[in-house]
Amino acid sequence: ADHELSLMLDWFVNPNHGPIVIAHEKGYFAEQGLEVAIQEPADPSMPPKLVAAGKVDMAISYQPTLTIDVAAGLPLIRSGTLVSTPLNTLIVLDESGIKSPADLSGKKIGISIAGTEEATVGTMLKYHGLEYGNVEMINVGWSLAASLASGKVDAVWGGLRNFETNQLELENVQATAFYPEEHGVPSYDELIFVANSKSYDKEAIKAFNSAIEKATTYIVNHPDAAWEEFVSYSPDTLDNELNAMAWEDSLTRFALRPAAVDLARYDHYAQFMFDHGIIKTLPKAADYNPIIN
Amino acid sequence: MLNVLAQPLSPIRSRRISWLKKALQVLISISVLVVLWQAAITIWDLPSFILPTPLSVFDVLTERYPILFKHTWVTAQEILIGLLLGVSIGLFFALQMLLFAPVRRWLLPILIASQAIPVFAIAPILMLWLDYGIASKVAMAAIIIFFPVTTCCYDGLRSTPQGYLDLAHTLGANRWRRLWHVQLPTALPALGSGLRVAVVIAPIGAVVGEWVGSSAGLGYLMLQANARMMIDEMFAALFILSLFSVALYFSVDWLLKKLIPWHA
Amino acid sequence: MLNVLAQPLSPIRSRRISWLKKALQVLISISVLVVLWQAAITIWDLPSFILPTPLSVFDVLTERYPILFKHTWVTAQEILIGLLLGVSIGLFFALQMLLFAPVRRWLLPILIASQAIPVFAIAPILMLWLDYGIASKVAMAAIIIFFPVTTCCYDGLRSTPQGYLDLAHTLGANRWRRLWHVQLPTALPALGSGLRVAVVIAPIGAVVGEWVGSSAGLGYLMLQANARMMIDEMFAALFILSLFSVALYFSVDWLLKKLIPWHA
Amino acid sequence: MTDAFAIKIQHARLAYGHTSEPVLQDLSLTFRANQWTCLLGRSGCGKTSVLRKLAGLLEDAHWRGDILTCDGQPLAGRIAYMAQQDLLLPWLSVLDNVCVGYRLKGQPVTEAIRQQGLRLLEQVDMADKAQALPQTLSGGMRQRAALARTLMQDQPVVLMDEPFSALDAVTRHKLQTLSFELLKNKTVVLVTHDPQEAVRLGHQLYVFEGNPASARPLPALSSQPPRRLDPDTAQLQEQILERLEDDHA
Amino acid sequence: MTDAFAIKIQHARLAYGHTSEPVLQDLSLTFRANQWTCLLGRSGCGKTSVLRKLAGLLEDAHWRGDILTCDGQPLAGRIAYMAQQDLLLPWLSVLDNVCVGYRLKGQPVTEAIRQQGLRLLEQVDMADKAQALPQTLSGGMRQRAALARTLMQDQPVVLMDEPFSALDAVTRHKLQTLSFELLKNKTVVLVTHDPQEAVRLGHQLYVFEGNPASARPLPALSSQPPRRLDPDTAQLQEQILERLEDDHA
Ligand SMILES: Nc1ncnc2c1ncn2[C@@H]1O[C@H](COP(=O)(O)OP(=O)(O)OP(=O)(O)O)[C@@H](O)[C@H]1O
Ligand SMILES: Nc1ncnc2c1ncn2[C@@H]1O[C@H](COP(=O)(O)OP(=O)(O)OP(=O)(O)O)[C@@H](O)[C@H]1O
Ligand SMILES: Cc1ncc(C[n+]2csc(CCO)c2C)c(N)n1
Ligand SMILES: [Mg+2]
Ligand SMILES: [Mg+2]
Repeated sequence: ADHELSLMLDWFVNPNHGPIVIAHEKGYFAEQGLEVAIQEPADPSMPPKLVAAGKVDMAISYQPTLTIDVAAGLPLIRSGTLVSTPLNTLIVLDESGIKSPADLSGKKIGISIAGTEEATVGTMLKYHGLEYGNVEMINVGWSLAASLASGKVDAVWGGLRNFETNQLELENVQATAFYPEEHGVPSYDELIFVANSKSYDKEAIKAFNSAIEKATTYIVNHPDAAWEEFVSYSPDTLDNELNAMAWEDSLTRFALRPAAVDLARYDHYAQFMFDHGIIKTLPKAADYNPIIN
Repeated sequence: MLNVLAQPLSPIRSRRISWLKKALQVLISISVLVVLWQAAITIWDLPSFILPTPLSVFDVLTERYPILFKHTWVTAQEILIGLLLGVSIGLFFALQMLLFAPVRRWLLPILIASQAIPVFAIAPILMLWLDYGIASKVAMAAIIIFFPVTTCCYDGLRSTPQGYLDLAHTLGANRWRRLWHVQLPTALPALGSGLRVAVVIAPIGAVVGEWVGSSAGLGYLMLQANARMMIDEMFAALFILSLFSVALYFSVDWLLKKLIPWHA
Repeated sequence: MLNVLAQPLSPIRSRRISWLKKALQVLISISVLVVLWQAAITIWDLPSFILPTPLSVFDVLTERYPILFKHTWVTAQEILIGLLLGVSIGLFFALQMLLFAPVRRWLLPILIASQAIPVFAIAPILMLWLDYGIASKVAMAAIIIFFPVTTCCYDGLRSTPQGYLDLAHTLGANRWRRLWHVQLPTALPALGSGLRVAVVIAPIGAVVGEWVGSSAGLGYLMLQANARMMIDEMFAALFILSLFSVALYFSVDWLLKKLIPWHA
Repeated sequence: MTDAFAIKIQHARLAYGHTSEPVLQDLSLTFRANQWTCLLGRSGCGKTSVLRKLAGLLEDAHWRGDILTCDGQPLAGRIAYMAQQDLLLPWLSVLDNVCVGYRLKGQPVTEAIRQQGLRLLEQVDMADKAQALPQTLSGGMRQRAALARTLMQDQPVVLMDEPFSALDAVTRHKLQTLSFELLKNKTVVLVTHDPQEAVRLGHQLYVFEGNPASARPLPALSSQPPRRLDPDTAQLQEQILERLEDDHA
Repeated sequence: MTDAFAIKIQHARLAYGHTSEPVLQDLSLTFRANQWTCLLGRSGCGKTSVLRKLAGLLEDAHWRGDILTCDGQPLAGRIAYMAQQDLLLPWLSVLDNVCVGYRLKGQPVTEAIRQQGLRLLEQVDMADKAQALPQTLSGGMRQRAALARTLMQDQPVVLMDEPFSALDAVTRHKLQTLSFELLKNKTVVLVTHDPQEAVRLGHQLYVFEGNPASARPLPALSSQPPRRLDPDTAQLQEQILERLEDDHA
């Protein structure tokens, strides 16, 4: 291989990582002269930091997180897109009688702190005439689905619409998901690839994006065969009902052009966060979305 | 004049000086730490998102102290109640094991097994049982604390010199009064060890509790700061936590010295 | 015949019986625990993502034992090396503090402060220095372990009866030989307390280390399982961890009894 | 004051450990009511062991043989025992150590009891050390404090193991007199190495002999203790020394 | 064998604590080379304190006054001290306790040393307990083990604090003779409450008197110790008792 690349995921391997796993399994990386080592994080806030510190070459992050990181001065760039729509969603428990975000007044919302809650949830509430102060935000760590299923909170923010919703369904919990982009929050890319702005390797990234694009195309064309190949990556942990359901829901979410970027969308979302005081400086999208092709 | 100066210092005065000396020592050791910290940053060229400079942390401490104080207050309550509970449970188990041989045989393996379960692992489940209020954090702190207290106290209670036990026997003490008047006093130094360990790790319990479920407190603040890449704020919270441990340790140390004057 | 039976048992035979009895006790206390566990599920109608049934955990243990075994092996190594390192560091600090008053004054506050820092906070720093291998996990375990050892051992070393110290003095011992021949033996019981606490929490250290970053081990398995809401698998891992602690505790206990025969 | 009473040990045997040689064999002793019985013997012959047995403290040793009391009741709870070590509790002042028996029995330490304790401390010449901690006392002072604690106990049977061994001759003489006064109506067992002390205080005397040891009584003197030095007592002292010498030979 | 030498204490004063009354005042003592000096006195008068001062163990107390040695060198490292408590280490066998001085000085415990230790244990009649742990010994046995440990040390100055107090008369006599033999060429300071022992062994005798106490020498006898009971020694014993009585009055 011409290049060795280490890639750290945002979470344990799940259908969101379909294109990466397929590119790995079907040898698309190898075709591009890449040898990619896939690592899973234990603490989801670590991957971008490790990239910034030069310990890994690439990581999966989220657009809002990247904006925060860049605003804080971390030497990061977006190198590609994995999922180009929002996935994050506000899930409510049907039995708590919530029909719309407007009913959330006085309720408890479980979050797994990502730093953007005040802007996103606050905007959704405002959209329905409520204030951020009307709800109680509770950090529930990584037990998003469990805290909702056990009724300790009335809603959760931070679960993904293609994953945690299915998890709840499998636990026989009746829940409804409200999508932020339908309630006043600007749209954004949920999952992106990031690299170190000082040391990134243009050629490697180009090759990486090509392999991902080819894998995504294959998945969209042959979802069932792709599923089999996805599962074969680690049958022990991947072959279960939850992943099967999540796979279906992820098919329409993968970015068909991983290298493509809409700078205006990044600037718009950054402005949105700046307006809500989430970031103190306003980075320009062009600065952390270098032209690689 | 010379004569007066040559006189030994009055106890009160020399006590004040020794306090000053202690305070100075703490101050110097903090300074050394700060210098080492800055040195680490300089030598290994650590970026600020991994380890912020002491100065930036100091800035946060001075500028954002109202917020820090609010969260500190929450965590302080959790720590103190957790300590009370954990130490009580620890003492209770130790006494149980001392007094009732069957309890020891059945309880001890369970207690030990329970300790090996990382609180982090059961923390999320604990939250689901106890709600996200103060109770779950207090429980976390108590769980972390009680085992060192139990072990040290039980070991201390077991090691009463035989002569004293004989004395209690011939003086007609029943097991309760023997415990209270003979075994507990001799166990105090060992119990002291347990307490010292307990107070130092109590803050971790509370913070870990906050990490898996909370809406306020230093742990919550740290998560929030971490998510927003305000690492200096996170370290400011860490600094306050450390202060807690140090302060608790020296308070307990001082208290124990008062309580065990017959012991070196 | 009657006569023979009435004779006291030979020491070897009675020892074997006491072993059997111990094993039976452990078995019974496990059974009681399992029954209570199932009862809790039945009574409060707990869903499986809050508390899995003992049976489902048992199923995981029997069905997935190859995987469990693989991860157990990784964690076992980390625990043992971490234990060695942590106990050594703990002893080292305790001796330093005993022998050199200045070290005590400067080091103690730092050690205490270090304990209050949740490992999660320094995890990134450790990862940067030590990489993803076993080193960072061993380091985490050692960090968690050393403090109880230091505290208990130091407290034990401080409490040598004055008479023995006087004896060492008049017999012309220098501080090293006084330490080795007088202070260490008297500190053994307290050191024992520290060790008992240490071995019980060592598995936590290793697991926490794995949470900081790893690709194998029981901690890794637990994180995975937790994130996938496979709580039964998580409990299976927890069960193995608990076994570790119990086994380590009783081994150390047995060893200490051999080493300290003059102590109750 | 409680009634005094007598104790008899008959053909007893004592061994520490299953396999080891017995320490005492065929030991018979009679402790009479209202009398002082003195036990003498070679160092290590088993005197302390006998006292510990009577005090109910010999749990791990192997004892065979009867201990009879005149009223047939067990001894437990009716014994005051002053051990060979002083066993002062380091966290209590001297006065509190003297009164500790009440605390341990769960009785409140009233002002009257404290006064009695103080009086006893005065009598053993330790009034000025009532508030001191035991660690600041000299060896003899510790022994006197332990003596005061024993005298406070007011039990019908009093066992004392070398209670005056660390005292100077004059203090020893004074405290012998004091103890004899205060323990007039008790069954007292005194272990001592001082033939003069034994002869002065003992209604009856036993010397332990042999290995394993057994006890042999000495002929009783016609005079009543406390005795003065006279030809009779001097001769008895000689006799004790002879017996000891014979045993050593 | 190391050279014997003399020590002088001149006009010393000792107080425990700043504010408290002194224990010793205007204390002058002379310890001659190759001789036994016996210290007697009321319990609590400060005898142990003097020995501890000589042994370098009085750190927290307030001592004023000179301690002169004939060669002008400090005493540290040239002293063997047998304390009032036996201080046997509970984790060592009796023999190891006897030889512990070598370990503590960092010298290997060779077979020759062990043999010497065993011989000493035999001489104190403890050969059969060489491998026993101290906890299984009687009070007198512990004292004999501590004596053996002190005799093993072979230092020019030997301080002994009531070394025979827990022994029966015959054993005591034997061990007095033994110690006197073995410590012939040393400067020995013996604290004792037994006037007979003092008269038997002491080249010179001091009685502590008064409060705060000071030491007053007794007239030396013309005979050389170890002495037998004769009219002279009997009279000296009487004199000691008189002095003690005067002090108590
Ligand atoms: N550590 C201490 N702190 C305070 N006072 C002390 C301390 N040690 C001894 N003393 C006091 O000093 C005095 C002399 O004590 P010392 O032990 O020297 O007496 P002694 O002559 O050896 O008596 P004894 O014959 O009873 O052993 C006593 O009054 C005692 O209370
Ligand atoms: N706990 C024990 N374990 C084993 N042997 C013991 C124990 N206690 C005492 N012995 C042995 O029993 C014997 C008698 O001891 P004891 O203390 O009764 O003697 P004693 O007559 O009081 O002697 P002394 O006059 O020296 O105090 C000794 O040989 C001793 O070694
Ligand atoms: C399957 C799956 N579930 C949850 C998360 C966690 N997560 C979802 S959004 C967000 C923060 C950014 O908005 C985080 C941490 C994930 N990555 N993958
Ligand atoms: Mg005895
Ligand atoms: Mg003394």
